[in-house]
Amino acid sequence: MDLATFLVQCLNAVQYGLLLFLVASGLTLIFGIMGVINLAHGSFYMLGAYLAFALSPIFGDQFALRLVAGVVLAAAFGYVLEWAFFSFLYQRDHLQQVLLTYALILVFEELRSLAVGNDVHGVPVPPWLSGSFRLGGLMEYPWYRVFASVACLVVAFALYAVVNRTRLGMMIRAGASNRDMVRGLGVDIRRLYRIVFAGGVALAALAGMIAAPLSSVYPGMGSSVLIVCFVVVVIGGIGSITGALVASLLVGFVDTFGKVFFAEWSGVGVYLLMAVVLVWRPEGLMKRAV
Amino acid sequence: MRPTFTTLATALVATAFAAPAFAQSGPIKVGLMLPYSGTYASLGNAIENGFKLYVQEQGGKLGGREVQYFKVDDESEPSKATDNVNKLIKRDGVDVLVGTVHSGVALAMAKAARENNVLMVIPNAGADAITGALCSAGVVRSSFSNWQPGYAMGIVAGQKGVKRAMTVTWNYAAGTESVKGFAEGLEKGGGKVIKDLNLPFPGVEFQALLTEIAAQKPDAVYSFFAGGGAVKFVKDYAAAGLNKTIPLYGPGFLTDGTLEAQGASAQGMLTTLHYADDLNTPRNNAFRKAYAIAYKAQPDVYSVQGYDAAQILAAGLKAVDGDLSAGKRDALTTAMHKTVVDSPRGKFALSAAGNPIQDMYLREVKGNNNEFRSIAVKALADPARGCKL
Amino acid sequence: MRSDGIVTAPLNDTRAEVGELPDIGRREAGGWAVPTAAVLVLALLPLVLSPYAQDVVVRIAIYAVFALSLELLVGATGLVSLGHAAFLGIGAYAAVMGSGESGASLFFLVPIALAIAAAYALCVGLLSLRTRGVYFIMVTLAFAQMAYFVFHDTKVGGGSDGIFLYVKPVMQIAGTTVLDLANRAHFYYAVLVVLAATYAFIALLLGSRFGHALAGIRVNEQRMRAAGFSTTPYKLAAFVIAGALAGLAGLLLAVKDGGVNPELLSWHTSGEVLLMIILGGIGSLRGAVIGAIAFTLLKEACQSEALLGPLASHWQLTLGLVIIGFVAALPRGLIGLVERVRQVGAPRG
Amino acid sequence: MADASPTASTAATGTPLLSARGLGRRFGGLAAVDDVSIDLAVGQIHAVIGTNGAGKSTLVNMLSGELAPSAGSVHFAGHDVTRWPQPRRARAGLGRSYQRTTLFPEFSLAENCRLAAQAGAPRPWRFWERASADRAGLATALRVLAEAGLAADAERVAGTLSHGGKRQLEIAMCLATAPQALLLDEPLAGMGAEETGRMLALLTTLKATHAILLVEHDMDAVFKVADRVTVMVNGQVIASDVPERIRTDRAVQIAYLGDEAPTLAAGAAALLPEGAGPALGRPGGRPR
Repeated sequence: MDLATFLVQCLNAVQYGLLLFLVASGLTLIFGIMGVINLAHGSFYMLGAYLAFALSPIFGDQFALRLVAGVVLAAAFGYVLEWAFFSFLYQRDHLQQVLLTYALILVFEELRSLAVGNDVHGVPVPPWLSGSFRLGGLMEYPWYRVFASVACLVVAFALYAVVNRTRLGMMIRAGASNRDMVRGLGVDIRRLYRIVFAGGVALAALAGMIAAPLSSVYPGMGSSVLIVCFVVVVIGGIGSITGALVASLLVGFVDTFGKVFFAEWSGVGVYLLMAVVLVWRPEGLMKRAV
Repeated sequence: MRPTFTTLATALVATAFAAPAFAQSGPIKVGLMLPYSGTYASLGNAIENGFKLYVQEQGGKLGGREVQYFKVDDESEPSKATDNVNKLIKRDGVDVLVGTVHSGVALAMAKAARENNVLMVIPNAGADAITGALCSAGVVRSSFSNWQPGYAMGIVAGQKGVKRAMTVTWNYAAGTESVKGFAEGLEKGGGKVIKDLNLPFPGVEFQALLTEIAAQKPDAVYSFFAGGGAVKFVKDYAAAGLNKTIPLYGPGFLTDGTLEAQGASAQGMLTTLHYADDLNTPRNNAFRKAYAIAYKAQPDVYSVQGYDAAQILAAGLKAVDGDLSAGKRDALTTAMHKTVVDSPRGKFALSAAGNPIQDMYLREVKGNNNEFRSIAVKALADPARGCKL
Repeated sequence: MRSDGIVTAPLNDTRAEVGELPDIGRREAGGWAVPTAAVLVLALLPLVLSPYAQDVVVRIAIYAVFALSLELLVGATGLVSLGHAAFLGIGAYAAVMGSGESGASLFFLVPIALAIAAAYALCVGLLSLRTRGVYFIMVTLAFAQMAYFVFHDTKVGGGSDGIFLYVKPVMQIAGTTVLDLANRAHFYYAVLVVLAATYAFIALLLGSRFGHALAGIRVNEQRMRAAGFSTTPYKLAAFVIAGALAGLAGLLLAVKDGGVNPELLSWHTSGEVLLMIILGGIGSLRGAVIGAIAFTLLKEACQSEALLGPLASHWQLTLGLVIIGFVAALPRGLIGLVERVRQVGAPRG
Repeated sequence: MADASPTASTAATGTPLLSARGLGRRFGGLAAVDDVSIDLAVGQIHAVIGTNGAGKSTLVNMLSGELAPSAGSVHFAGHDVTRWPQPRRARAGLGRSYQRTTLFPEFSLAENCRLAAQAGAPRPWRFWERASADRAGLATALRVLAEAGLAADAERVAGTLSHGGKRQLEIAMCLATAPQALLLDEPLAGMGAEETGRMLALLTTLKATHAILLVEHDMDAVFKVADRVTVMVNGQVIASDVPERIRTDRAVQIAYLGDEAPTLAAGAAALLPEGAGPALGRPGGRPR
């Protein structure tokens, strides 16, 4: 392929990678800090998308407001869910966590189908982002995709700042590396967990809301994202935000160019990538040596 | 304690599924194996409604016998298909199978139907093999073969002077079969497919493929997607500005039941299908009226397929006065194959392999409707490759 | 792994004489009596059961083999795998592709299915055992997903529609057919034998030094290393054996369904088999079997309109809630319940 | 001073069985253990004492092979075992017990020991043989249980033992692997007086045939049985000598009590609650 095409493909890879990062970062935090494996995380992505769909008529063109409202709702939902459900999982072993969250997926999917049915729905792009610009001689690139990438980047940096600059972030990092130590520091661990979980849900939901206008909303949109996110977390290293970012981008590139060059085998690419990383660094790319 | 549990459980199984005795008199047992949960649930309901509508029009009787329904949710889950179909065949002892939407499931059903010598009418699943290599006298289809709409669109593209085309679809049978049909039709018109693009099902990350299309600059693109994929692909295609320079063609499923979600990005798209909602024939209008009254909802192509499934079955049963005994079997199946179905989509006959020989319509998206434009191919028959019938 | 605690087997009473020590391998009270009785009952069932009921029994029996193979991994070794369906599917594909258009002998198919499933298990094991806990779960899931895509996307296994098994395998000795799986009775008893053999094999395995080493690793791998066990080879061996047995179950499933489909490898299958063993009760072979029965019946119940009316079409909701309630209330599964009942009934010193 | 002079000990009792040179281990920025050299010889109990976080357990973990040292080397029975993984060292005769009791609670005492003994001759492929038929293993198990004074309880399920009993079983399991050297991490933690007595008696009998490293907080006990004492503070050795001279060593007293110290033994014992474990590198607690 010529250079221009190559560059555009890179752009696509980055854009996909960043979106993945938004979902995976929440997942990796929840893993890293609570040590809970949450299969239902994909459902939060779906929740976000459907929130965007449900809220768009209410807020109309107030896109920013819609996002904020969605994030707040999702965070609240996450906070409650942690209190009502996940807080009982910490003492359980991984096996039971897997089964309980697996059951949660079934429940969420059915609730979704009861609430909004099984049809596909589109979500409008805000007018001020609806245009697109010419990209070389090739094609037009919608402004909204640019926005999506930028938004993801902003969130990524914000997240990075929170984790590395604030007291909460300090506790999070400590929690990710050594849970006992945090307890030692006299931190209210339950509250920390609740906040982190709510944050994780909010992140996934935000990703869903940003993606909704691009992907539209449809049944089962969560679980396809989930497994790729697992791969991202494994590659990046549990609990590491930076790792999640790097891994997401890697996956983005492998997926994008896989589709172009080995159409038939493209589905396998990301998993091969994971295998390679496992051979090379079983703890993931960015796992701190503890 | 434990042994009693084990035996109790097995006993439970035993009693729960003891098969009822087969009956020649009494109602005809129709097994509806359709998706009632998950992504295809709405299709399943449409098909069931269509089927029942026709039976009601016949006074609730087929071949002079009452109809008794048995329902199983096939979950669109091929790996469970054999178990699910056996519930109908072996547990409920149905005389006729009606189903389903998902091709993989339908293939397993057809196999079971053949092995247990049960009649089967397929109201949607388009897998070519069902009326091809795996065809059998007792299995007929009221819908289409994946090949048909693709081929028709290929012909249309050829007429429009398309020389270099590309195809995009998911890595799954329905997609690849549809794409093959298109390529075949296009070559008739002197064009050819320069590249097939595909991605894992049910992935929806299309940007890479769109970029590839933009780079190759074909005269046209043919794509097969359904549900969420269809919506997203059409939107992304338009968002990438490709629809301005490179027309996007596809089978009707690309724009059926998805227009509300696709919105502006689908306007003016051309698709081929064996049905169009606004088909202005007395038969279609009557059907739509009756359906709307019966179910307070607008029918779609799936309701039509369900409706016609009942018609084909009725024709067969009529010929033998509802006598399903082995002796009358041949007469029954022959009648089903010979019947000319007066369908809302227009009259059609069945091929030897049991697939409709039907007109393929060219439709154009206007607003939220697929408007009938012209007949793309008249009385198109599936090649039924590999069928011995 | 945080597998400590869940998998505590019932404490054996100390009636044994010195030298005949309490044997954690034989974790089931009553030893072989109960399984043998169950097998006899199953062997007699065809006399009373309708053909459909027989099929259901066969189906459950095959799932039981599958569940037993996973129990060896999760219950006995403490390795929670969320990708076990891959081996089931690979075994099934191996069987179908091996028998081709004209069918093949079981003498050929069984080894093939076992070997290929084991081979993939070896590869996955080598990689995934470099990780532990949450990682291990995710990695096994991911590799199962990879196998899924290979069969679903590529021409390797007939794509998304899968492949049919045109001729069911037979077993011929000196020209005479001794076993023809196309015959319902033959197949029924073949499956029964496989189930019994698998159960016996795993029970034997757990009673052996190898099994005790696995138990030690499950309870406290650190201590085992300190004692001088190189634990990874043990875990790998368990992983491969479990994979091979799952492959055997896959072969039976392919024969039963007369074909294979990539959905067999989907992660929902992996989830369901995990459900089976925890429903029945982790850390007990019987639990795995009971779990297979219970799960199949539970799903039937959730889907039956007769029981739940309109809710039946939303059976996943019911199933999900039931699972949550169950895991929350009975972490040790039905076996645990049985034990509790027994202990209440006859408290032991 | 900071350099422990091994020659003193080697002179006393033949060549060292286990000798570490310049061991160091850093966690991130912090040096848990820094340039520690230590020797163990048969016939000698070498005690390591020190405040919490002095790096005692980290040291044991490096000697047993659970933790790879960032610097230094470990030699055991004439081999350089620095790169050997723990299981290999264990099979070579380097046994250890854990500060936090790590048994197989659901097994019988005998099975606990038999399993440990099995490591020597695993023969895992013979899956048709019941483990309970492992006569050799059982014999070893019963022998070591007797040595540890648990013979009567061979049938009992480990989980039901008293705390002291569990600590004894720990030692028994160590012995079952037929070790030449024993690394004991606070075997007395949380024991009653009379249990402690029994344990000390056991240790003194064992030392005739084993080289023993004893990490302990109970000063009275240490000074009762140790032939040599090494004192660690902040990951470094500040003194290593025979007990009498350690008692009176200024640096040690300052390290423990600040100035104006009476005699260390009583003071330190009072100051350091029994079973108070070092904060660093909890062995047995597996990272997640």
